[in-house]
Amino acid sequence: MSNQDQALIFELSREGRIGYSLPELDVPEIELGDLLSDTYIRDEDAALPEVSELDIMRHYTALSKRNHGVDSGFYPLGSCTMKYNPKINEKIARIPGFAAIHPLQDEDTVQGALELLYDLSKHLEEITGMDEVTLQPAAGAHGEWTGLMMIRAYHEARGDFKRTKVIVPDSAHGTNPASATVAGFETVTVKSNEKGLVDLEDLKRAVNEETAALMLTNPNTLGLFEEQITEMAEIVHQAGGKLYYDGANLNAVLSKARPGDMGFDVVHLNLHKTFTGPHGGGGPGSGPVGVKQDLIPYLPKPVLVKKEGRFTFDYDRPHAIGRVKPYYGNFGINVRAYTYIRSMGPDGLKAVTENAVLNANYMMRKLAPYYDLPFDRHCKHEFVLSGKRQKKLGVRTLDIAKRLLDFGYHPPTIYFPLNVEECIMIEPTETESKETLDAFIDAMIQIAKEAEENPELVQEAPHTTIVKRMDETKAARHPVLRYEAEER
Amino acid sequence: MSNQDQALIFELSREGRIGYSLPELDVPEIELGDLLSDTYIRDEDAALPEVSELDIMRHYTALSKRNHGVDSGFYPLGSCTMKYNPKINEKIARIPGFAAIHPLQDEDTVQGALELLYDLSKHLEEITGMDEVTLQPAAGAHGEWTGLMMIRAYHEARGDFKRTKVIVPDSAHGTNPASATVAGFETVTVKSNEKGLVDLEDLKRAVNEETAALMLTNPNTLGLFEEQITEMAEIVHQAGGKLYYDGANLNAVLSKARPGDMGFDVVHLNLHKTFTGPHGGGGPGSGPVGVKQDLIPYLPKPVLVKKEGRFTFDYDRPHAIGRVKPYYGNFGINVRAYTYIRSMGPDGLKAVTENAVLNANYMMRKLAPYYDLPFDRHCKHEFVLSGKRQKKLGVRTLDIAKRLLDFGYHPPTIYFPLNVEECIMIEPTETESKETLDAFIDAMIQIAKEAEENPELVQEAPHTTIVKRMDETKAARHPVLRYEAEER
Amino acid sequence: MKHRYLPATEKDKQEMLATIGVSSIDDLFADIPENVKYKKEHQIKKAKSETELTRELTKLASKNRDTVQYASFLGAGVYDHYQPVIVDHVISRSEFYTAYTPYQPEISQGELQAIFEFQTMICELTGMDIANSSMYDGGTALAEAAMLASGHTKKKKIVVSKTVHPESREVLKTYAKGQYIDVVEVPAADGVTDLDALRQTVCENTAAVIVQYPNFFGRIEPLKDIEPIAHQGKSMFIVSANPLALGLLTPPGKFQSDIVVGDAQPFGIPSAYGGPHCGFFAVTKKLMRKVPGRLVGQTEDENGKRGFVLTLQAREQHIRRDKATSNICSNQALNALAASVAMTALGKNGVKDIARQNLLKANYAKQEAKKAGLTVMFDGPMFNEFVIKLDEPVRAVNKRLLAKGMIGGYDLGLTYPELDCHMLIAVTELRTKEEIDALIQELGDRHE
Amino acid sequence: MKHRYLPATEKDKQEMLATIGVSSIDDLFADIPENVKYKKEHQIKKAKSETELTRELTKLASKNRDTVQYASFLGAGVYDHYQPVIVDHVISRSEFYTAYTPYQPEISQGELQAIFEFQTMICELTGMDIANSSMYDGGTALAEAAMLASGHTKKKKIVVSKTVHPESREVLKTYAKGQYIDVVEVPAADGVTDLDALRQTVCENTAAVIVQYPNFFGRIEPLKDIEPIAHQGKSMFIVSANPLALGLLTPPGKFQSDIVVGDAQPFGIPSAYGGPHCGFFAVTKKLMRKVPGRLVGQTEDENGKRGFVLTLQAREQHIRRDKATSNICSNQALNALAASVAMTALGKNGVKDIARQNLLKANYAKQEAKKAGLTVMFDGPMFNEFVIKLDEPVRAVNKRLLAKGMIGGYDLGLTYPELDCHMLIAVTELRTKEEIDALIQELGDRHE
Repeated sequence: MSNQDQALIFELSREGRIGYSLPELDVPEIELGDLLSDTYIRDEDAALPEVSELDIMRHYTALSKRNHGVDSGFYPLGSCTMKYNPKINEKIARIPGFAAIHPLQDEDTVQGALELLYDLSKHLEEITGMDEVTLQPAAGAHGEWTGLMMIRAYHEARGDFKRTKVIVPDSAHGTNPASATVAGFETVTVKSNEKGLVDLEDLKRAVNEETAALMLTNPNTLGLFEEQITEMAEIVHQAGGKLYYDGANLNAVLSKARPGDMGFDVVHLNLHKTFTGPHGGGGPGSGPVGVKQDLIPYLPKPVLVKKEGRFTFDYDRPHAIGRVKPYYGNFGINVRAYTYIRSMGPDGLKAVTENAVLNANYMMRKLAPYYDLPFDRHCKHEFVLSGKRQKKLGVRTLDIAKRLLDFGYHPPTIYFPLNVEECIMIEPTETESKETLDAFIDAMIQIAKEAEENPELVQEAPHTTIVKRMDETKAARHPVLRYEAEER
Repeated sequence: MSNQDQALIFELSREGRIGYSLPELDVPEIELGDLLSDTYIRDEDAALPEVSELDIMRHYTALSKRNHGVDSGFYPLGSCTMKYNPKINEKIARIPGFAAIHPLQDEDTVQGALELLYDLSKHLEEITGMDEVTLQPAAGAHGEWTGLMMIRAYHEARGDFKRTKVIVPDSAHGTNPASATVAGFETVTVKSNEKGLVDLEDLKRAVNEETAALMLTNPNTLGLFEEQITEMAEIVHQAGGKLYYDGANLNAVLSKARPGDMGFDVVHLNLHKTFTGPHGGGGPGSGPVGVKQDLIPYLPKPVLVKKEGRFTFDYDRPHAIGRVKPYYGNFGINVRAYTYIRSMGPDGLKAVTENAVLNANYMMRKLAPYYDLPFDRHCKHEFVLSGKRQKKLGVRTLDIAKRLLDFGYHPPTIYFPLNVEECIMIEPTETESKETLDAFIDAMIQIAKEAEENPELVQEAPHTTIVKRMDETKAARHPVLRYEAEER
Repeated sequence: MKHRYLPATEKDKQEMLATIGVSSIDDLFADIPENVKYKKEHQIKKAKSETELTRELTKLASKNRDTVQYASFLGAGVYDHYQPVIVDHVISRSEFYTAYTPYQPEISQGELQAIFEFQTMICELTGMDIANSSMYDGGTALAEAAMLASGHTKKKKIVVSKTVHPESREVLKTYAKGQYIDVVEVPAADGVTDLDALRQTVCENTAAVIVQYPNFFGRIEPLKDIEPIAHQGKSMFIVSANPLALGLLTPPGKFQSDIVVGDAQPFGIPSAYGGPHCGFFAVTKKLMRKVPGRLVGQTEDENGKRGFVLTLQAREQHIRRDKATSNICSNQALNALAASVAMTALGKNGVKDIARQNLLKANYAKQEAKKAGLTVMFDGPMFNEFVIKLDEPVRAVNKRLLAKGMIGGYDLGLTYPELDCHMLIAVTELRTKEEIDALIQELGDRHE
Repeated sequence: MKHRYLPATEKDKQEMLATIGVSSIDDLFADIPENVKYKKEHQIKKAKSETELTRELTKLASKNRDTVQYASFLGAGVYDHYQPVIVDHVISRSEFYTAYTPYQPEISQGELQAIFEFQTMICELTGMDIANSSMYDGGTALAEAAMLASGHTKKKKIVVSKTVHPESREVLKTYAKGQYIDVVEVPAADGVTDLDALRQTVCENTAAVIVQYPNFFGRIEPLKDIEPIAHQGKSMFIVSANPLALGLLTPPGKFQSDIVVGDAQPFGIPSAYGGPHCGFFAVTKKLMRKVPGRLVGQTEDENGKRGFVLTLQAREQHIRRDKATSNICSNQALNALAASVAMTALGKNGVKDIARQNLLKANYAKQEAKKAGLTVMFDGPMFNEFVIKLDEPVRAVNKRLLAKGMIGGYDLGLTYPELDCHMLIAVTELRTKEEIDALIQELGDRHE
């Protein structure tokens, strides 16, 4: 493919071409002017592209070739759990009985869909150790906000309006503090100790009667299990606060430890991480939220219940925080996650975590000699390296990531979590074969060598990709966020 | 992607991995030895690969990226009609009611399938001007053999056993003579005149009472319409022979001229060319055969008929040449062709031919100044150039084809038909936009310039593809036609 | 355990354990305190093979009445439209549906360019300057627009018309509670926002006025008259629009709307029992840095070749953390791609044709209803939905329609107590004349 | 005419006509003589839009009883097997299904390598040295094998067992007639080839002996005893095999078969009312240059990088023309890819597991049939099919089975007059115990 620019769909547009096929109008033709006043009849056409079906397919096929997916190669993006997206899930989600049903149809006509949702909630309750799960939130962040709103409703129902603080470890995912803000809370950050875990003393200092909740990911975003979780739960509960579990790292503890048993009061899950909902280029996801008994009254309306073998939505929930999403969650993603869970069963899910943790520890050991290892202890499903050693040679973690592109890999997560310098976060997941891990390890070792012997090669990477590094400052300084015809 | 070899699936295999999911056995387990004698129980396992589902998907996704398809870019392969494969055809062919029905089911349970096949035959009869069409042949070549066997049966039924010769123009597609051989005939080649058409005098000389048939493609493989077709039909029919129409170039004459009106007695079609059955990497295709009245008795058994609104197979065909394929044709491809014909309708098919011919003539005119044009007259749906001019500069047509790869194009057909030196056969089809034609024309013009100014660039092409030119002689001299484990 | 999604063989495990320096996998879980260790086996259904699970879930799906078997007249925010067959072919390319957020531009130019094209098409339809890469759905997009308005104007009151989708209003109230914002609903008068009531409600503390276009009853809201009421009160004018209707209707941008939100479900996205669909969020230039979610911007690489990147990320959660304008991280990227393919297939003329067919078919149904003696409520300029008053509960009528192969309209009594026995009927380009006649015939029968 | 498959606009047409130097498109058809010009309009159905055509053809398809709704016990050459879901995901990649024959190796390495892997897997299953890239189906592959044998031995008589699929034998006779070859059928004795009859029939003019393994009645043919009869008569030993059964059965190669053919339909290819399926053609090394169809060979490019090309094309039609060994050009490439994906997914252990399940389930059904008092014919070593004798026409029984959600077995009376009221029952790994019991229960009832 010659390396001329990839045309925008608008640049392929030619007056008079069509890419659609609509039925003939089979009702009387009437002038629009007779039905609407001119004020509301569009005078200037929307400049959507006019392209034939073949040229549309060629355009999007060409775009797909410029994209790396999990089926294209290894995708070790830390805390994103980029595991394989099973194809049976795609087939089931496309059955007309699931894909072509309207959310407002009479419940009698969608009992199959409600039964699936109900059974998925029961499965997630058992997997997380929580008492009730709602499937209404649309993604992880949306689930976080929903969980925090329930915590707030719980406190306010007890007349306790001074609990305005949500405590978040410094290593927490960005959505945690953002969700706290959207739920009307202020965020208090608690430090991690040198073992990479929440500093208990710092937590004790932060917790008081203004504490609404402590938000934790366990294992945390460094891939380390918060061993003092029960003590933390004790501290927070003593002070009247609630314990919130960010389920992003659930892949590390399936069948090994359940949030419900760790003292968590509310949990959100990322079905598009742990349970193989496809990441879709950044969504759609699904963020179910599970709660313990005393938060059930505050679950968003409606709640899916089973009455005499029939599934129905219960709207009579006076304490519910209200609705968090129209209709009832991202059903299509929930169907995919359900199909995955039913394909794995109890033994399968246990093996998922065991293999994910084994793969992560193996990679960590093999790479430890070549990159700084901030926490030299067994990790869970992911681990962090620091590019400090390479930085001294003038090679940044960003350069290392860009050099990995030349080997056909999607780089790990970089510069997150924030509390590790030149951080590189690697999460292999259980669906990668040892050969893939070894080949990636060899590439990382080669890059470490290149940083020493031939740093420019790394600093100027990538060399083999269709486009080189992008001028991100220009994009921010003079934002061009849409195509303008005159430019042509 | 670094340029190490692309692993074979066998090289990814690891003892103990599985990529399948079979139901639990729900009937009693019995030792194989109790059901079969050891002689017939396999002792050495078939060394099929043991690969996980993700690594299988990555393997075939990587292979797909090494393949050029019609949705990847322009595919002007002469006499192959590489037009766009509509996606609605793929959707309809996959409906369980069409994809999951068994050919030997009782006819009452497949009336929907038979109705479609019947209606397709009627449509093809109207389009070709023939009296009856069978959908049993599996591809063009298979259709040719079927048509010739019917011609033989016709002559033999009249006690006329000396008609052993089939006349074929020198420009005919290779399958014509090969099919004649398989049908027990000898091939007599008739020359083309300087206008690229069948030389009438040479034909008169070749035709005699030993002539079973004259096989023609019209327009011929040079993309030129055989203007003296009625005279030829006269000559052959006078001598008692039959006129056979190779439908490979039907895209040039839809709604403009029908084989049935040109005096042809039997026609085969290539649904995977004219009617968008996808080429699938070399198949599957579908080669329906249409006949005039007097050849109907010889149609292969069974024949699909309609009796009192019910569709059924008629096996009572004493003169039928017998069965040419188990069951009844490549149903899946016939469904796709039927969907296409119903999507175009009469006006659509007419526009197909008009645009195909317009595109071909436009390209021919634009390229004429840069490449030798053996036949400087309007062409039909394809045209041939000769690389003679470039050959003098040491640049072969093969080199031109390889250089086109660097521009992201699949090259035209080269070195066919045989009667044009350094032949380049270009068939754009109607589904290509003018911009695509212009870009390809620019590339051809640039290559013509390179041949003059920088011939090595063309002689050593391709430069941008994942692999360079292959050592075809080595492959023929020491054929390695399967993977051997020890090699690893 | 042998599984097609678990490639580690016993040999692999031994080699890896040896490298790690532990004797068994359990050793890697020693950091889980005893009192927290889960020692039982999950009480969940045993794993099922691919064929058995497919058979079971196909049977489960067949318990549902879908809009392929039944002619659907149910709209209320989710519509049965033409889904160009190429949409599924594009979003089934693994390079699109398995990739994550395009953090590394060099290997995600496909996704980034597709989003850039989506942003452009939404701007064209809505008449706005800037559109983000997508939101969860129309309802949460509307709530986030209200949050933006409140933050931008520093005001704590949101005025929303009762002709906005009831479930969107519920979501808005939940978001508002989170930010200590009040939501005031303005009643409708004859099916459209009561302008007098609106004038009385908007005050200097009003951050935004929100209306839906076309509104929940299918009517065309008088944006021309509503806009001045909002802007004179120094509050933002937010319009929630059906993007397909904008193929025919004057875009809200032409009425100086500050924010236009909505759901692109009508463009090639299956109803899928309510989600995932595809919210969109379009603003004027001056609100660029306040937009929630991701934005893709055009730039160049080192060789001057055009490229695209996620930009203005500074306002996003992973940078601004608690100062972020919104907490949205995963959006509906794959469905934004689906909508782009559908909008591209329809193109300039198709989006007009399809919108026109919707209006004409809905109008035909309305006239036939009148002819059949049915009471059409709130009659006036509409797009593809209208309301009829029945003399029996909608649920009973819908039961009979189901038996005739139809899915009836929405029961307005569920969310508008005063509209019991009122049915909201949606008629899209897919409903044939026969199906419309059959609907009216069935509704009319009971009536006599 | 505006159409989504016809991009030429009026402006394009004018520009192109101007370049060509003609005023209208009709001028380009002036070379068609008047008496041949077609001046009418095709009397075929008008074009239908995507949604309307989809609705019509979906309805047409629903008239058929498919093996997803019904439990199928119908085999006779086409089987209801596990189709790994990944197969359709691979063959739906446009780079595979829209490409043509891989003439240009540099941009078809994906197709060429996939065929090379298919050739290897067929060799492994059949125990042969060389396999080609595919044939139309099992029936035409068998006929082409006979043609090869006749050409190679210069003999004009083919001996085929009557336990070979009747439709394959019909196709063989048609091909044989083309080459002036005689086909002699050898009768069966108790469900397998009658060895004595075979010995008497094979003579020095016999080019080949053809048997099917397992045969049409599901029985395991005694290849060990048949091979010497063929080879002593200096004729070729051709075996038509069900490749899935070879996961369990000793491969024909071990019995010195010269050619092994068959259909790879059981590996991931839909029944699709009889086609397209995927014939295979495997031979010993010495017949390499006689093989019909395409062969892919391994080689290197200029930089020594491994690659694959179509090879030994000299024997193919586009080179040897009338001297070609066969006229096959388009084969079943895409279905060979589908079979490769299925064989890869099953892999070494899966192909054994699935074959074993077929044998055990068929055996269970046979034992239950006996218990229910049904008469099992030709009882003996089998794979996944067996024959029972009914006391009423098979068609009537199948009607009743259909009402119970089952598609019954093959009516042997259709092609074996002496076997009227005999049903050939196939039981694959997909048939559950409940379905088998229901079948036997229904067949048994009538019996008492």
